[in-house]
Amino acid sequence: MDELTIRDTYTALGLSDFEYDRILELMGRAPNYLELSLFSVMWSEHCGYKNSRPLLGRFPNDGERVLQGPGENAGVVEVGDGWAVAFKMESHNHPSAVEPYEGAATGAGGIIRDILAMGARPVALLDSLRFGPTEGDSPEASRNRYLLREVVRGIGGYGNAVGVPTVGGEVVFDASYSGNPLVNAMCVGLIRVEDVLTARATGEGNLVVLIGSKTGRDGIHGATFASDELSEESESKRSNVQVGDPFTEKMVIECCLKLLEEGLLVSLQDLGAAGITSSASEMAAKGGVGIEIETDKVPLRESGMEPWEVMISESQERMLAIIEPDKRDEVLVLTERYGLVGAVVGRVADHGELRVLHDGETVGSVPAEYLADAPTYEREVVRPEYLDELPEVDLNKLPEPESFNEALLKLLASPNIRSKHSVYEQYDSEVQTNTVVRPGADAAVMRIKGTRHGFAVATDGRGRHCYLDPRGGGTATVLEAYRNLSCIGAEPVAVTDCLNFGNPEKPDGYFQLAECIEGISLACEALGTPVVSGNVSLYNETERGAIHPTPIVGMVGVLDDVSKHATLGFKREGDMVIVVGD
Amino acid sequence: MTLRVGITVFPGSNCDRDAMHAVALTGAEPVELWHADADLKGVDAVIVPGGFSYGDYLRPGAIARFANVMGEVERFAREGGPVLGVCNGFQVLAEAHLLPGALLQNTSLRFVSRRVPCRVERTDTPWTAACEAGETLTLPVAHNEGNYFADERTLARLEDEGRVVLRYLENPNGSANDIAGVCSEGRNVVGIMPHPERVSDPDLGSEAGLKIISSVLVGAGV
Amino acid sequence: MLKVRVLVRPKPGILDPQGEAVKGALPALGFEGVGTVHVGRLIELEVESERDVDAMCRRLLANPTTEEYEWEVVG
Amino acid sequence: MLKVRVLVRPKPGILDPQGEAVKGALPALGFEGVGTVHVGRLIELEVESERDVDAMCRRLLANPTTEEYEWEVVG
Ligand SMILES: Nc1ncnc2c1ncn2[C@@H]1O[C@H](COP(=O)(O)OP(=O)(O)O)[C@@H](O)[C@H]1O
Repeated sequence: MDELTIRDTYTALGLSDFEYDRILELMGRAPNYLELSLFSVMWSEHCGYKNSRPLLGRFPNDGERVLQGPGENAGVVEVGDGWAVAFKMESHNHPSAVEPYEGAATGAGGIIRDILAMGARPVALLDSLRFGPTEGDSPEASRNRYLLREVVRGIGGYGNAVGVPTVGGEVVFDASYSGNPLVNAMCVGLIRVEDVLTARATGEGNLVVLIGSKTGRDGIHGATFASDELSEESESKRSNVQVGDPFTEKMVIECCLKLLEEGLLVSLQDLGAAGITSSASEMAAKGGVGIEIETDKVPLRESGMEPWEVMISESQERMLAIIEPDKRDEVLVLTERYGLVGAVVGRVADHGELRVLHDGETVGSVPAEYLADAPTYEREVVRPEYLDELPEVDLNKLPEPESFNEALLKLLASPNIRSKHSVYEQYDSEVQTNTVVRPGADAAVMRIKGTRHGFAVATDGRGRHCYLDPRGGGTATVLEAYRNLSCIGAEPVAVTDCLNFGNPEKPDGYFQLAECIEGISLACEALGTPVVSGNVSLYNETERGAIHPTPIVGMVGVLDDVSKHATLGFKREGDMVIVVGD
Repeated sequence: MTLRVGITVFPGSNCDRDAMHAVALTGAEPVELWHADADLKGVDAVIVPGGFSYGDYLRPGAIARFANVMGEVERFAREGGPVLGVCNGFQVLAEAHLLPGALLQNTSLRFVSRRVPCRVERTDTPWTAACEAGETLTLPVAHNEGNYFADERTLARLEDEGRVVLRYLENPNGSANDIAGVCSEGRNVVGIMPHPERVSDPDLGSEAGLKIISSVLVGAGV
Repeated sequence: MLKVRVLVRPKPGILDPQGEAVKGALPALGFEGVGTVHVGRLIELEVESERDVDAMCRRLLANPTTEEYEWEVVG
Repeated sequence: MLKVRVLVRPKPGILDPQGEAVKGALPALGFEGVGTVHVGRLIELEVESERDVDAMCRRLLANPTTEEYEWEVVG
């Protein structure tokens, strides 16, 4: 390749000149196309957290109950009686903007697999949603209605079928999300304290087994796509969107839990963005070992796939397991029993590289730690001008409504306040029979069968507040979640978050990100609720500008006696009504 | 003697564990019946639980009815054994022609998950014997295809023969005659859309469904 | 291998809420003058002989209580 | 009125879990030797002219992201 074509190639893959030079320096040679593809997906914002990693270090992560903080597939906190919950939130904003049903469905599927990768049984889903205004006849409103309808159908279509109850969430409408909806899904899983897994490959000679679906050309370069701004052009990248299959996911869950119960796995990792590449390189980097993948051993759905396509395919409903060689037959019998693909596709090696082989020949090899260590960008935090230009509002100068009753009814009917039952009635909130408090309350309450213990969970976000006052809004988001849990009678213990922001390369976006993180951190420190997992979704911008900075907080609380919880609603005539606080 | 209640497990069943939990609460012994095994393990009754067997692909229940275990369930049913289909289980039994009619998509075209008051119309089935005739049970529904359909003649016959076992007081899905559950001619096979196993545990605030799950113990004289 | 196309549709007289929904949605998109609309299923499969196709339709692909079907070899 | 038949099917290469499930079920029914199976949608509608049919397919009847369609006038 001459220099110009090389530049075109890496640019098309989403790598900058600086990043390409860094690759040359690290490798000490020019990478081939496959190797370049590996870098491009692993160094995307989505996988590499290039813009946010330095800022995320600010979050407090430690606490008495924390068994696993950030850095694994999900955070884990202890509940009591030897039980723990694993939880995490993740965004699927871009895929949902383009193909709302499948985007939302695969979002739910992806976060469920993150929880499964910890060894936990997924027991609850929540969905935090943002859309543009849906009222009126404009094409925009009708598009927003379509997005709302299909996203909700997608979450339900996946969650209901896979048998994980959707027990809470939010729906908020604001013009800043028009054309860029937010779809954040959170999953909570239940696990015995001693069974918590890490995604760490160990043991030279151990086998790498792919479990789940066949691999197709789904979402090739999806991770790069997720880190792009939405534009006309992204419409043409539509073939990137994956289709979910909750039926197979259900079998993947049952199969993996059975494999763990039988003690057949060394390690487990889900295949999310960047497919085998990210799972294998992360497992290798964490374990300080190498992994060899034989792409011709990967069962394919489509013929003629190139090794690089196999490596970065984002086909859903797949997990990667590390097993000891003598467990091979037992593992494959079980995958077969659950009707799944089970294929030995590689092995753990001592060379520290992610090495790709095809028909016995090495077609690419990169030290796993390089892939796992994307360059990060720290920028100057500059206070944006818009904050000084915000109009001052004096609440005392607002006119009093003529009729308070009418004003109240109007408020209650407004999209952001009115009941969301039309949404959550499309979700099975009770399957698994652990749901003690269903949607419609401040938080969901779940029991842990066989114990008196339970946990409560809620999600909250305050985009407009964060726009007007990023730090204060970040703090208030945590406080709101904390109040929701307190009201229901739970002791809040830890937080997961999903940071939905605009372009961090623009000063406004970076400032908002940094300040919201500061605000969240201050609140979490004060309340003793560490951040144990999270996800970042940047570049949420359309031609019309950025969304409101919208960090979503998912908070988990514990109840020592789950029967002692409060529910909404006045219970008896004559009871007293008391206001607590300021 | 402990009554043994078999619960079928198809790929995609997702209320199987819930049904087992509820059965255990009645004092009976739950027994897992794996779809691929043509073996009922000598159980005294069978529950075909809810979920999305085979992903509900093609039509809910259409593929599950051909699972190996279903041949045995059909034989057991023909011999008069008590069989209860819940939600997807009802769909499976209808597809297998163990129950008349079919379950079409909800008229709202949406999945519906809510609590619905239902009237127990008949107590002369093994799955309603512990209920009182005419009593109202508030039961959860959670389905996309629960809209009961049968042709006019079949409907008239079901009503005449007292085979509508459970009726919605607030129809959530467009079902003909507000039908929430029916039974076979022999009355031993019952299919219902609501989920009794979800309201069978005092820890979850209601035991309305335990009456249905435990009815089979009454019939067996346990 | 033969390519077979199976069309499955709701029996006449059976409620077809999907068809109704499509019919209801068309005017809003500016498509007027649409009569009845029915939504069914299309199944395309490769078989070695056409011998079994009718039995597959009767037993699996269509529900005789609510649906009717037709099939043809298309390639 | 013209009768139009629209066939909508998953795009080649797109995961078709329904087709896979049906394919997997057929041997258990004693039908061996079945190749690929794909499940899609059949839409039959009456229109005044064929002018708008293609636009209807693109905008409502098929999802261009995941599906392809064809249509013909059948009566
Ligand atoms: N997208 C959703 N999915 C599931 N439940 C939801 C969703 N949106 C709202 N809910 C539920 O509706 C109830 C009210 O939500 P919300 O109005 O956001 O509550 P609050 O303002 O009290 O925090 C909560 O129980 C919440 O979990």
